[in-house]
Amino acid sequence: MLAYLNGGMVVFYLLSVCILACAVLLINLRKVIYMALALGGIFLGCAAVYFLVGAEFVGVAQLLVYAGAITILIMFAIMLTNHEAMEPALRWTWRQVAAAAAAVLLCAVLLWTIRSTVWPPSPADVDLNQGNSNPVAVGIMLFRDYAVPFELVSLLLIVGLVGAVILARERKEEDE
Amino acid sequence: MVAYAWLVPLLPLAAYVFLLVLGRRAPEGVAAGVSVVCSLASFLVSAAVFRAAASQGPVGPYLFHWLTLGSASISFGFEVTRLNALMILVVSLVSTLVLLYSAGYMHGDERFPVFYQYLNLFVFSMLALVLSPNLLQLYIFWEMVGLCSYLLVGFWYFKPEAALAAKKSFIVTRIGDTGLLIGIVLLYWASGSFDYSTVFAAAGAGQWSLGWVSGQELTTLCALLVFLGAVGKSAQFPLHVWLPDAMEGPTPVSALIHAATMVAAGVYLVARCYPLFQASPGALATVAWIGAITALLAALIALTQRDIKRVIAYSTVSQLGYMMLALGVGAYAYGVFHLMTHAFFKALLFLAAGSVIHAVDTQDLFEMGGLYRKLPLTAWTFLAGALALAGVVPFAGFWSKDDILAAALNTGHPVLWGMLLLAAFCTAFYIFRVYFLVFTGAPRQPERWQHAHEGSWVMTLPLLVLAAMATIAGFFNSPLNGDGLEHFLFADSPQHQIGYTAPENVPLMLLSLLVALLGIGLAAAVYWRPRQSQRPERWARAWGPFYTLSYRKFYLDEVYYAALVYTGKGIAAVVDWIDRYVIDALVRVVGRLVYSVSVLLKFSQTGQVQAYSTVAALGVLVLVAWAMLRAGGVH
Amino acid sequence: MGLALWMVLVPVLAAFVCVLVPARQACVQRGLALAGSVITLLLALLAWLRFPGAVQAGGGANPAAAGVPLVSHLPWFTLPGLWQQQDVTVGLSFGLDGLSLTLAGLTALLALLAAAAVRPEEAEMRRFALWSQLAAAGAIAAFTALDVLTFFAGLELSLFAGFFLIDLSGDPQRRAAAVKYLLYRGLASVLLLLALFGIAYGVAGGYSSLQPDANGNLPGAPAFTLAWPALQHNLHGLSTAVFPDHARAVLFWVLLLGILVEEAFVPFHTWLPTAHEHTSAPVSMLLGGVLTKTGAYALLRFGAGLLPDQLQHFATWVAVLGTINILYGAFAAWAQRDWRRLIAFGSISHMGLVLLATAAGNAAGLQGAMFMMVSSGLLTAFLFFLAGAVQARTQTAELGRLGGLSRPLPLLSGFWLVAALGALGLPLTSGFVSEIQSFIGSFHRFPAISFVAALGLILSAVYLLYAIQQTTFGPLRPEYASLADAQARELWPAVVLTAVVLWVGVYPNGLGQVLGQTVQQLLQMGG
Amino acid sequence: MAYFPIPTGSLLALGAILFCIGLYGALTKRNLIIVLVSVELMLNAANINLVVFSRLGLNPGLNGQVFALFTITVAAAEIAVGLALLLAVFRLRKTSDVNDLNENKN
Repeated sequence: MLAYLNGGMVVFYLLSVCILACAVLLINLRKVIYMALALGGIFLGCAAVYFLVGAEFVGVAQLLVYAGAITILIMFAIMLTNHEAMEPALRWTWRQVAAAAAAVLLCAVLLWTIRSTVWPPSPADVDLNQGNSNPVAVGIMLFRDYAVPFELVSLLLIVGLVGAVILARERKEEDE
Repeated sequence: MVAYAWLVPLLPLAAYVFLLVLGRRAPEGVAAGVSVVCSLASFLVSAAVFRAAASQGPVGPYLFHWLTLGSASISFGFEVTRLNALMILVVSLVSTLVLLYSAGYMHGDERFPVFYQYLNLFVFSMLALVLSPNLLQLYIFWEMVGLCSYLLVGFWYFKPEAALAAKKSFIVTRIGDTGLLIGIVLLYWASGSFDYSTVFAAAGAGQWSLGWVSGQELTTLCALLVFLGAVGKSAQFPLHVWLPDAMEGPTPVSALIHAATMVAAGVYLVARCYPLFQASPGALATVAWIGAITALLAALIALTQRDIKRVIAYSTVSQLGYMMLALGVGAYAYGVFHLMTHAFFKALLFLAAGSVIHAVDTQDLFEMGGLYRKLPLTAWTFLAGALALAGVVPFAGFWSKDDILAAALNTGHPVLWGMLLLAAFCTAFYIFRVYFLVFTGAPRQPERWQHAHEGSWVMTLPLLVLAAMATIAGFFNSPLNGDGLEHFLFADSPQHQIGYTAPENVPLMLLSLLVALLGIGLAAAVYWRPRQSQRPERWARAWGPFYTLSYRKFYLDEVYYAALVYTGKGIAAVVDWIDRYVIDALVRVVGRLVYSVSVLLKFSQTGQVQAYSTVAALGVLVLVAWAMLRAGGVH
Repeated sequence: MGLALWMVLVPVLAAFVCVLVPARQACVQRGLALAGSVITLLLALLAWLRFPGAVQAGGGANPAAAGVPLVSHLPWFTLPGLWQQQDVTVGLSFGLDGLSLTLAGLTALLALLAAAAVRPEEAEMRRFALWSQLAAAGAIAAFTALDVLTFFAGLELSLFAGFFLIDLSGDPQRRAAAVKYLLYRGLASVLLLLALFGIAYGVAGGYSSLQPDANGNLPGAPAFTLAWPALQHNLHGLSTAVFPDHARAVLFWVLLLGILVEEAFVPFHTWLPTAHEHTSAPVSMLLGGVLTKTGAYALLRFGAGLLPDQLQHFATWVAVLGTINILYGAFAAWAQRDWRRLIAFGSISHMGLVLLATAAGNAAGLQGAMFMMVSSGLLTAFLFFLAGAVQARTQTAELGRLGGLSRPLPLLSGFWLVAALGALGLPLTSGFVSEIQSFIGSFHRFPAISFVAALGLILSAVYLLYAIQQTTFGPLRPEYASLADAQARELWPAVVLTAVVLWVGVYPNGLGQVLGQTVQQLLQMGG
Repeated sequence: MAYFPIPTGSLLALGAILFCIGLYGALTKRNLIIVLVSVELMLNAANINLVVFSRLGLNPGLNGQVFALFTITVAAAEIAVGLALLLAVFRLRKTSDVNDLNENKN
C-alpha cells in the first residue's frame, strides 16, 4: 500500500482531510460568519487539489474567484444583513431526517459506484497541454474552440453585474 | 287512364301545399273552395280509374327507385287493383263531402285554414296508402294518416281533453304500428321484398324460413303482427280504447277519419294481405274472434253512453269488428262490401250528429230532445243512417251485415254468429235510443232547443248525398244487382276467387231483420215519447251493475291505465332514480374521492423550496440507485 | 383536390380572424362564424357534387388512402425509425368517403345554424364564434382524418373547444358540467388512443409470437402505419399468427369502452344530460348534433372498419348494450321534467339504436346506423334550437311550467311538433328512414333482441308526445299570453332543418348513395 | 508543474462527499446565505469531477478544465445576483431566514 504512495498523494489526502473538515465545520457551526470562513477554507483546499492534478489555470481561477472574490462577497453580504444571525439548534424534524437520509444514502450510492467501477489508469504519457504550459493551452482552447461561449459568458457576467447593482441598490422614494 | 292514378292523391297534396303557402291568414272561402275542388277532381279521376280498372283489371305497379339497401333496392310507386280502385272511389267521395260540410261546421274558427291543411294532408295520405304497391310505402302512409288523426283530434289544442285524446290515439295506434313494422321487416327478410306480389307468392308457397322460425309458423307470426297493426288502426279489441276518446276532435274529422276512412285502413290492410292470412288458418281464426269480440263488446258499451258522438264511435268500433269477422271467416267480399256501406252510413251519422251538435252546442243526449221540429232534414237523414246501421231492409247496412251473418253461420262458426246477432240487436237498440232521445219527445233544455237551426247548404248537401248513398249502396252487392261487387272484385280470375261467397239465404235475412226490428222496438218502448220522463232512469236502475259496467266501458280504460301507464311511469321513475342516485351518485363518489385525495396532497405543498428539493433529492437517489442496480454497478 | 383540407382549415381561419376583431363588434363576429360555416358547407356541397365521379375514378394508388374517393395529403412530421427501423410519417391527410363527407357536411350545417341561434344577451359572441369554429374544425378533422393521429388531434381540439363552449353561457352550474364533460371525454380519448395505437401496433406484428427472420422482420407482417385506410387494407385477411385473436379482443373492448364513454352510452352517459341542462341552446345544438357523433363515428370507422371479426364475435353483447341504451334512454326521458334533459336522454336512446344496428353488421344495419347518426344530429339540434327559442321567452324549459304555447307561438310550436315527430320516427322524416333501416338490419341478426328494442318505438312516442302535450297543447298560462312568436330572421334555422329532415325522409337515396359507398367498403372488410 | 498520479477514485470520492455535504446544507439550513454557500459547495464538487474527468475518457484533453472555468464564472455571476436579491429581500423583510419568506402558508 505504501509503495503506491508518493508525495502528491500524501499531499492530496491531507488536503482532502482539511477540505472535508472545513465542510463538516460549515455544516455544524452555528454562527453564520464562521461558516463563511469555513467556506474559504474549502475553496482554498480545492484550489490546491486543482494544482495537484495539473490544472494550474483552473486552480488560479479558483483562488481568485472563489477564495478571493466570492468569500469576501459573502462576508459583505453577512455584514450587511444581520451578522449576528445564528443557525438554530438542530432539531430532527422529518425534513431534517429526510434530507440527511438523502444526503447520506446518495453519498453511499455514489461511493459504492465509484468503488465498484474500474477506473482506467490515467494515461501518463499523454500531454494534455500539447507542449504548451497549461495556461497557454487553456487560453488557446478558450479562444479557438470556445470563443463564442466565452463571449457569451462575458455577456452573462455583465448582465449579472448590472442586475446585481440594480437589485441591491437602495430604492428612493420616487421609484416606488 | 289508370296510369294517371297518381293524380288521385296528388291533387289533395297540391291543395295542402297551396294552403300551407297561404298560411293561417287564408280566407275561409279560398281554403274550403280549393280543397273541395281538388278533392272533387280527385273523385272524378278516381271514378275514371275505377271504370278503367273494372274493364282492364289490375294495372301496375308503376315504380321509381327510393333507396338502396346493400344489393337490394326499395321502390316507391303506385298500383291499381280492383280493391283499391273501389277504396279510392269511396275515400275521395266521402272526403269531398266532408270537406264541403266542414266549411259550414268550422265556420268562424280562428284556425279554419289550418283545419283544411290537415284535412287535405289526411286525404292525400289516405289515398296514397290505398294506392301503395308495397308494404313499406303502405306503412309510411299508414303512419301519416295516424299523424293527421293526431293533429285533427288535437285540433282544439287548448282543451286538455283534446290534448290527452290526441296523445292517446297516437300512442295506442303506435303499439299496433310497431307490430306491423316488425311484421313488415320479417316479411322482407323472409321473402326478400316489400312488394305485395313477391310476399304473397312466398307466403302461398309456404317454403320460407328465417332461421329461427319457418314455414307455417312464420306465416302465422307475420300475419298476426300485420294484424296487430290493423287492430290498432281499426280500433279492435284490445286496442279500441283510443277511438271513443278521439271524438274530442271536430265532428267532420270524426266522420271522415274515425268512421269512414282511416279506421277502415286496418280492414283494408287485412284485405290487401289476404293471401298471407289465407295461408295461416290460425291467423284467420284470430281475426274472426277478435272481430266478434270487438263487435259485441263495443255494441254493449254503446248501449249506455250519454255522449252522442261516443255512441256512434262505439258503433264504429263494433261495425269494424263485423268487417274483421267477415275477413276472418273467409268472407273477403262481404268484409269489403261492409267497409264500403259502412263508410257511407257512418259518415252520414257523424255528419248528422255534427249538425245536431252545431245546432244545440252540446253532445249530451240527455240535454237534447224534440229536435225533429227544428232540424227536420237532419232528422230524416239521421234516420236513414240509423236504419242502415240497424240493418233494416232496404238500407245499405242490411245487405252487407246480412251477408256477414250468413257467412259466419255457413262457414261453421255458430258461436261467432250468435255473438254477431246479439251485437246486431244491441246496434239497433242503441242507435234508435240516440234517435229517439235527440229528435223526439219534449226538449229537455228548452233554451238550447230555441236556438237550434239547420246549417247552410254546405252542411245539408253532404247529408243528402250520403243519405242517398246509405239508402242505395247496399244494392251494389244485392241479388237485385246480381252480386255485382263480388263479380267486380273477382272478375279477373273467377276460378281463383278469394274467400267465401254464397247466395242469399232468405230465412236468415228475415231473422236478422227481425232482430233489428226488435231492437228498434225496445228502444222505442224505453225512449220514445216517455210518458214519464223518469223512464230511462228507472230502466238504468233496473239493470244496475250491468248498466254501470257498460257505462264505464267495462273498466278497460282503468285497467289499461293501471297496467300500462302506471307500470311504464313506474319503470321510468325507477330508471330516473337509478340515474340520479346510483349512476350519477357513483360518479360523484369517484369525483369526491379524487377531490379528497387532492385535498390531502395539498398539505404537501408547503411552499418551502427546501422541502420540495428534499423530495427531489430522494427521487434522484431512488433513480440513481435503481439505475445502478439495473446495471449491476459500472464495471 | 384539397377540398377535405380546406374544410378543416376554413373554420380555423375564421376562428383566427375572430380573435383579431374586437369583441364588442358582435355582428362582425357572428358574420365571421356564419361565413366560415357557409364556406365549409359550400365546400361540402362541392365535394358532394364531385363525389360520384370520384368514386368511379376509384381511390388513389396511395395505400394510405385506399378506397377513399376525395383525398388531400400534406406531410406533417416523420418519426424516424419508430418501428423496426422504419420511418413513420404522420400526414395532415384528410379524405372524404361517404361517411366522412356526410358528417363533415352535418358539422358545417349545424355550426352555421348554431351561430345563427346565438342570442347576444346570452353569450359573448366572440368567444362563441371562436370556440364554435374551432369545435367544428376539430370535429371535421376527426371525421375526415385519414390518419389515426390526426383523428386524435381533431378529437382533442373539439374536446377542448367543447369545454369552453359549455362554460360559455348557461346557468351557474355550467362550469361543473363542463368539467364533467371534459373528464369523461378526456378518459374516452385516452381509451380510443390506446385502442387505435394498439391496433396499429398489432397490425405490424407487435403482439405476434412469431420469430423474426434474419432481417428482424416478422414473416407476413405489414409495415407499421398509422393511416386507417392502410390499416384496413393490411388487416383484411391478416393472419391471426401476426395479430393474435386475444390481442384483437382486448383491443376491441378497449375501443368499445372508449366509444361508450365518448358517445355517452349507459352507464357512462351522465355527463350528457348534465351538460345539456346547464349550457345554452346553441352550444347544445353543436354538442348534441355534432360533438357527440364522434363516438359513433369511431364505432363505425374503427370498430366495424378495423376489427369486424371482433365486432361480429361480440355482436350479441353490443346488441344487448344497444338495446339497454334504447330502453334506458327512453324510460329516463319519460321521467324527465326538463326539456333539455329529455332531449338528451332521447338522443341516448337514438344512439343505442346505432349500436344495435352496427352490431347487426349487414348492409341495412350499417346504413341505418349512419342514417341514424345524421338524423339524430339534425333532430337533436332542432329540438334544442326550439327549446332555446322558447326558453328565451318563457325563462324556463320545465314541462310543468309550460303549456298552451300554440296560441302565442304558433310557428315555434309547429316546428317543435315537426321536430318531435321526426325524433319519434314518423315516416317522411329522416327519423323514420333511419329507424326502419336499422331495424331491418337488426331483425335479421337478432330477432329476439330487436323485438325488445322495438319497444323503444312506442316509448319514444310516449315521452315525446307527453312533453309536447305539456308544452304546446293545453290551456294557455296567463303569463305567456303576450309572448311574441319568432320572426323569419330568428326562424330560418328551423326552416333549414325542417327542409333537410324532410329531404332525407322523402328521398333517402340522395344520402343513401353517398353513405352506401362506405357501407360497401365496410362490408368488403367483413366479408 | 508536475503531474502527480493521484487515484481517480479518491478524487471522485472527494467530489461525491463534498457534493452530499453541500446537498445536506442546501436542504436543511435556514439562513439564505448558507443555502447559497451550500449550493456553491455542490458546484465546487462538480468542478472537481470536471477537472478529474478531463484527463480520462476517449479524448483526454482540456475540455473539462475549460468547462470548470465556465462553471466558476457562472457561479460568480450567480452568487452576485443571489446576494443582491438577498439584500433586497432583507431590506424588505428584515430577515434572511428562509422560513420567514414562505408566502404559501396553508
